[in-house]
Amino acid sequence: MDFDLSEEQQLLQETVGQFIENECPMARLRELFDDETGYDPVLWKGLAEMGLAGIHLPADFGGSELEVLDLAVVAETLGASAAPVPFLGHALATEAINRAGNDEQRARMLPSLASGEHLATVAFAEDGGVWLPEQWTLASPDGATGTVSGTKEIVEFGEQADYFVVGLAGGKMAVVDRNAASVEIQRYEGADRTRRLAIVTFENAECEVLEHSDLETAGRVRDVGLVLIAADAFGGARKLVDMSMEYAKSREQFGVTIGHFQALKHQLADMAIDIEPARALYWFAAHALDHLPDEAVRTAAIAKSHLCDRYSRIARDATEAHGGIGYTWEGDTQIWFKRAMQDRVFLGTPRLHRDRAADLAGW
Amino acid sequence: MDFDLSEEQQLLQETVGQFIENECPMARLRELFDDETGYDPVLWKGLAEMGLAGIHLPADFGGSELEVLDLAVVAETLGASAAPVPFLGHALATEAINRAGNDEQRARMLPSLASGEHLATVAFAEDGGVWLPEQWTLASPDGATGTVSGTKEIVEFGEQADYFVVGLAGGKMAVVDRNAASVEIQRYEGADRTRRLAIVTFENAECEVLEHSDLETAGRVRDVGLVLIAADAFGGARKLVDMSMEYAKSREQFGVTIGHFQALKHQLADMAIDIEPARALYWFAAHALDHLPDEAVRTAAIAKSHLCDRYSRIARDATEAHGGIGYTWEGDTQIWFKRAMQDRVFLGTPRLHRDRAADLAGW
Amino acid sequence: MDLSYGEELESFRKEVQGFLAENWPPEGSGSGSKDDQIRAFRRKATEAGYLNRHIPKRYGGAEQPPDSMRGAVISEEFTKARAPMEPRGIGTMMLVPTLLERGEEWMKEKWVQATIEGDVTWCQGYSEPGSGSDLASLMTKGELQDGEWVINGQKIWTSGAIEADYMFCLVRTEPDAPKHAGISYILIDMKQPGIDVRPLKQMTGSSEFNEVFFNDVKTPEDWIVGKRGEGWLVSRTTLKHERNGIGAAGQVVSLFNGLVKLAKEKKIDGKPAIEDPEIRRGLAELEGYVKAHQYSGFLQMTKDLKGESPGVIQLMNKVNSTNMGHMVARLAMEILGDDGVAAPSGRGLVGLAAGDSDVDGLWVSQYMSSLGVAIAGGTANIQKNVIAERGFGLPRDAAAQKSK
Amino acid sequence: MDLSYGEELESFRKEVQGFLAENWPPEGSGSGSKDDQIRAFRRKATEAGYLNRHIPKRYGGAEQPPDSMRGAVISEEFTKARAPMEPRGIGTMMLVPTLLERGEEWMKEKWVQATIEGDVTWCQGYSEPGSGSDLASLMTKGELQDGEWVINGQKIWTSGAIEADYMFCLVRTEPDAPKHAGISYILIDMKQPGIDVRPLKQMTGSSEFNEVFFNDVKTPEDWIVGKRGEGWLVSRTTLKHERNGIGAAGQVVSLFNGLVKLAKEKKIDGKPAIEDPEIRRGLAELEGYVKAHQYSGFLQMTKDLKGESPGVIQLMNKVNSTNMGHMVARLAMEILGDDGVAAPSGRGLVGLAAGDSDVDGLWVSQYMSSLGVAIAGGTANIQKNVIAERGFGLPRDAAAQKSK
Repeated sequence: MDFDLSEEQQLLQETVGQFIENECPMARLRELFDDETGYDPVLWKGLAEMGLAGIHLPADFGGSELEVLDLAVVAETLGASAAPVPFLGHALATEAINRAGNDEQRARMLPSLASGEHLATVAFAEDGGVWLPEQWTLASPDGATGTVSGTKEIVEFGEQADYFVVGLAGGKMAVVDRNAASVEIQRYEGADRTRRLAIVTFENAECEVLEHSDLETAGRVRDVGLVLIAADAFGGARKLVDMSMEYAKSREQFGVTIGHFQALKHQLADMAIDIEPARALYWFAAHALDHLPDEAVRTAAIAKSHLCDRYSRIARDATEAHGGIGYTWEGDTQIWFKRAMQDRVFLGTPRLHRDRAADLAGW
Repeated sequence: MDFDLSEEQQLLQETVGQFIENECPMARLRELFDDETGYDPVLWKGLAEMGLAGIHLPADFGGSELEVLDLAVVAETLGASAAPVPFLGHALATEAINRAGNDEQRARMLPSLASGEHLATVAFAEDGGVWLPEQWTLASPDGATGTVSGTKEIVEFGEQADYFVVGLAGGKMAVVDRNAASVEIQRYEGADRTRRLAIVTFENAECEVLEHSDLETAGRVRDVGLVLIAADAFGGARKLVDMSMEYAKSREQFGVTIGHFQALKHQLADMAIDIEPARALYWFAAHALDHLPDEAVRTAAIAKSHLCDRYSRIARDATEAHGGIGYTWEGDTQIWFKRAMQDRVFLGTPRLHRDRAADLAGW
Repeated sequence: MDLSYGEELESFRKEVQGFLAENWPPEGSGSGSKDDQIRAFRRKATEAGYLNRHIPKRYGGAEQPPDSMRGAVISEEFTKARAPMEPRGIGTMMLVPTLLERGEEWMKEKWVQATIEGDVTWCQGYSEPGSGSDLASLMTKGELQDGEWVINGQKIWTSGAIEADYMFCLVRTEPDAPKHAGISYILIDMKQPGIDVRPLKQMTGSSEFNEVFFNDVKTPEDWIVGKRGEGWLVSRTTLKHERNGIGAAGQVVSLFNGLVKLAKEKKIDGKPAIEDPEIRRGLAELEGYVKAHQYSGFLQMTKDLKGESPGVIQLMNKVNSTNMGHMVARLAMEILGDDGVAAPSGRGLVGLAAGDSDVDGLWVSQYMSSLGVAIAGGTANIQKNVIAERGFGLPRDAAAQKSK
Repeated sequence: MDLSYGEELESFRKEVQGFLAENWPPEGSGSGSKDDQIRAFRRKATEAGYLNRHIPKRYGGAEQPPDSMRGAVISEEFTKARAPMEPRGIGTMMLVPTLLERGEEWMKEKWVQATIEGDVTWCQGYSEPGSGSDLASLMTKGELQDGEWVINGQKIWTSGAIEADYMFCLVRTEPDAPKHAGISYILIDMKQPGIDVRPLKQMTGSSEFNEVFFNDVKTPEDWIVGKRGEGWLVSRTTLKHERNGIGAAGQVVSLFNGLVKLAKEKKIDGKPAIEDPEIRRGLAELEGYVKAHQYSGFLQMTKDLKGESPGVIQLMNKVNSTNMGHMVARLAMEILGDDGVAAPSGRGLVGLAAGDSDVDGLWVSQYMSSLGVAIAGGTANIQKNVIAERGFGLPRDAAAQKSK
């Protein structure tokens, strides 16, 4: 039994963390945070060159052919540094194509995505909290190609993506080229300025249906997404705990560093106690997706719900633990605070997935 | 505007508190707590002689003709001292007779109850969380008298009561003499040993229907009950806060009284903050029952739910704040801890009454 | 117990209603600018004894005996008629009472009337970057140089600093005196060189607060309230005038009502959120806290009226409303569902009250500002110390003692 | 990452299964008393290397190299076959490892085998009324009088004191030495005059703990583990042997499963509680904590296997399971509804495991004992200090410093 990251995985985390620290230090992160579009193609290109655009894709198409756990440990690192990169949407879109596309589609679409030459994202959400494949309403064309109409919300990096993987009725998934006629991409101002959002409206937009897409493949994409968000949430929450601890060691009041005050000390301990055990939860959920099919689906739902709630709570506590500065735009905690808000909603709120977990347990 | 207790009411609280302190000090309370029946007729008689058996009853029948608020302030005091007396059941039973009985019934039944010569209690609960008049199932006889059949649970002091006011279908209420044929009274071991419980089974037991009893009068009895429990909960919770504060001032660890430790200090402050404002809530709810009909019903439901939750939470915190001793039978906190458990359930859990409050608000 | 106002007050209410019927809105709304009309109305209302009640006539007040009940009636009726009351602001709320209690005669003449009539606005200079709730560690220093205070240093969390004409400011004037004893309460003209005001952007995107930098800022020697080194005391008397009770509760109540409204507008699983069992229960649970807080306001007001101490409850009002703010925030997020990703609307609670259209943004903003309240009002931890120590006689905790 | 056990372990598993098939249950169950049969089986299992693995052969152990995975396989298979493992108890869990590491040769010979075979039982004498988690303030004192320790004082929270043959006890033997330095780790024969054991009834009504009073209790001079004044250290080495990780999580998991079972049996509003949306969500939320705790056990075990430090997580196991105990308790009360008025059944969690019939009483008991756990395991507050200080390098808090 070996429930731990491999040396390769640890190295991967270090490399990615180091790269972000060099290429997107706090000063640069703030620029992008305050920037109008909040996207840095060079930064993403750099990560793609490290292979992050195709970690999970077949070697034949330029991927590294690794597992969900490898994607997840990267997601944790990106979450810890609140990296303003389109990793999540791209990973899910390519997972969809790789799982639901036929050989020809995969051979045609994946290489330029695995290399990072092109950027893809997923357009799943619909008005009223619709996220699940079985809830998608946009009509799917009968043939392999055709047109799609309707509106998708909360599309991460929708303004930058070259391709959208769009969720259709019955769990079908289709690829739409951003340049296709009558694809209207409208910026949506979200709280999280590290992963910008768009509302995308299709009006008889040309699309190509992924041949093998169905509720099962779409469900797989959903589950991978849930785990990656859980990992991002863990990384972010854990980082906030460290930031709060450091602040408590440096900030003075009444003549001592505030870390001396037992009340604050225990609030900080509670934050740590709340998040630290969840590391193993997201690890297990990620591992299960490739190795423990019976537990995979339910554990993904529970991991997402649990970690997003922890992240939200810790984001609030960390803000308070930073006193006045925590409440300012200059303060750093707010960047993660807002990322936590988007993690909580993306792919469905904790409530939605706890209800699913209960159903799946046959409760 | 005068939102405060009158001098009479404050005096009433002092007198009752003093009496309990003299007649039922901790040593005596423990005897009764460990006693098989847990009932002290002399203690109750003493309180009755002070007028506590008929505070709210008409002067003609030997009552003091006071208001629900007067009943409530007494309930607070009894709650604070965890008094092992049948005040609540008796107050509700007599309220039922006074509100729902016809003149002849009131004139016949109330005097010996107001004087405390006889003891009455309410038999409302049925299996499965049934407490509300509209849920009562026992069939009501057609005539003014007749028989009743069925089982009622969670009857406070059912083993000692001379009369039961039994809740029947449609909000009807009937009086049953404990000595009537085929009334089976079975002891039920509850956690709270300050207000013992019984399960009462009627098999064609003779009963006398209170002529004007209906959903409205039964509702009034319910609401008075909710407020009295809220008051009991406030008294108990507030007492636990004081006990915990005192313990923190006396108990030493690491060479200082534990009250020096900020973490504990803030836990104690949180307990106080949680309960103190609720004093005004139960006052208002009690006052509303006699003076603000539009707000009365809903406020009673909210007060009961709120105070019983606060009491349960504070009972747990106080136990922890007392360390090891708090967890022992010798410890005093457990007496209130268990009383909180019964307050929470009696007349319906917080959940039940929050659902009612939501309905009543038209939500 | 009697929650009615009684005959005497009801007839007073009629008086007020009569006055308002006659004077608001001003007839011939053409004549004069809106500002002039409001100013004129306030004058009349003051002469009638309805506004500026606690301020002596000679400083432009109504000089009425304190009477919270009449005060309540007045604000009820003015609100009903949408008539303007005293200009809000830290000047009327905090500086004026302080001047009246501690200021020199010339200060009262110079500033009280001008302030209550809105001709002069103030900002408060207490907090500094180094010192959140710990005023003892203030660093901004003032030195007396040929008849003037020369002030250098920095203040933070100063609201309204951009518009303000003056600041009432805590300055360390006695470097050698121990901690609190070295601080003076000094008035500063904000319209002078050497003062640099920089807006402080909050996580919500709005900038209600500012940083204020002093670089050899000058103020006359006698612009000091109380004696040198008494600043700490003087500032306490100001704080004393922050009213709790009924007023405070009002905010929480309307916040709660706003939340109920939100639950009626938003949908969960296709049905109005207000129909969701868990949301309904959540609201009813929260309402328990809200009502307790609201009625505790009645209790405190009654005690005020009787001249009795409200007891420990008055120490709890702030922590309480802060706690409720958190509960509201969490429940609001549940109700918002996916709309909880929205960017905060800067106007936040203000906009909420004003009925702004960007509902999602407003509530996201509340989700954030509920934290700001905690921080602004002196962190909850400090207040819990006070409650435990002053309210229940627990010992001061050791860490704090070290700083004594 | 690999959660499978691998071939080598699976073949080991077959071995174990083979052994069990042959030896449990013992054939001809008639011969000899059940106790004798169990004793005989344990001997065999030990010879086979399955029980008492970490104990040298010469003290009746199997003397196997440490191997948590084989350990896991063994307990899985023994549990499946309902075969008895080492007798539980504080003697095997805490005293034996301590003797092996710190005891004199004669002590090991005298007590180790007897203890692991269940012939001798122990109780622990650490806590005293005056000192909860603060061992430095122990008062029970031992004086050397002609070759014997004469011990006077009182211990509390001593489980199993009535049946126990011996106690391993912390006694102040060096009155002049500072705090910890004055304490020795002494072994005491419980079956002698001067020892008075009084059951300590808990709020649940059961009495797992006792008070133990020493009145001129005698013990030989050399019944001391480690040197005089080293008792504090010795007791720490004992604590070290309290295993966390997988084992610990098991309890929480089965508690959670019990709660789910309860939710299926009980009704809310006429329907099974498990169908109530809020209860379902509550369970799923709780499961998040439970799984996190459970998998953290895997993580810690893996780190153990690799000889690496599990990191800060290992400091959190106790607080964590305590917190979950509270969550379970609150949710259980919601599910119980009216049945939450029931009297606690003394057997509590034990009964839960044993599938007792008084379900209401068992859960009411858990509602209470979830508090006891917090208290027994050294209060949560102490553990949070440790986490903040040792785990994250925060300073010791001032109050505690004063006692240094």
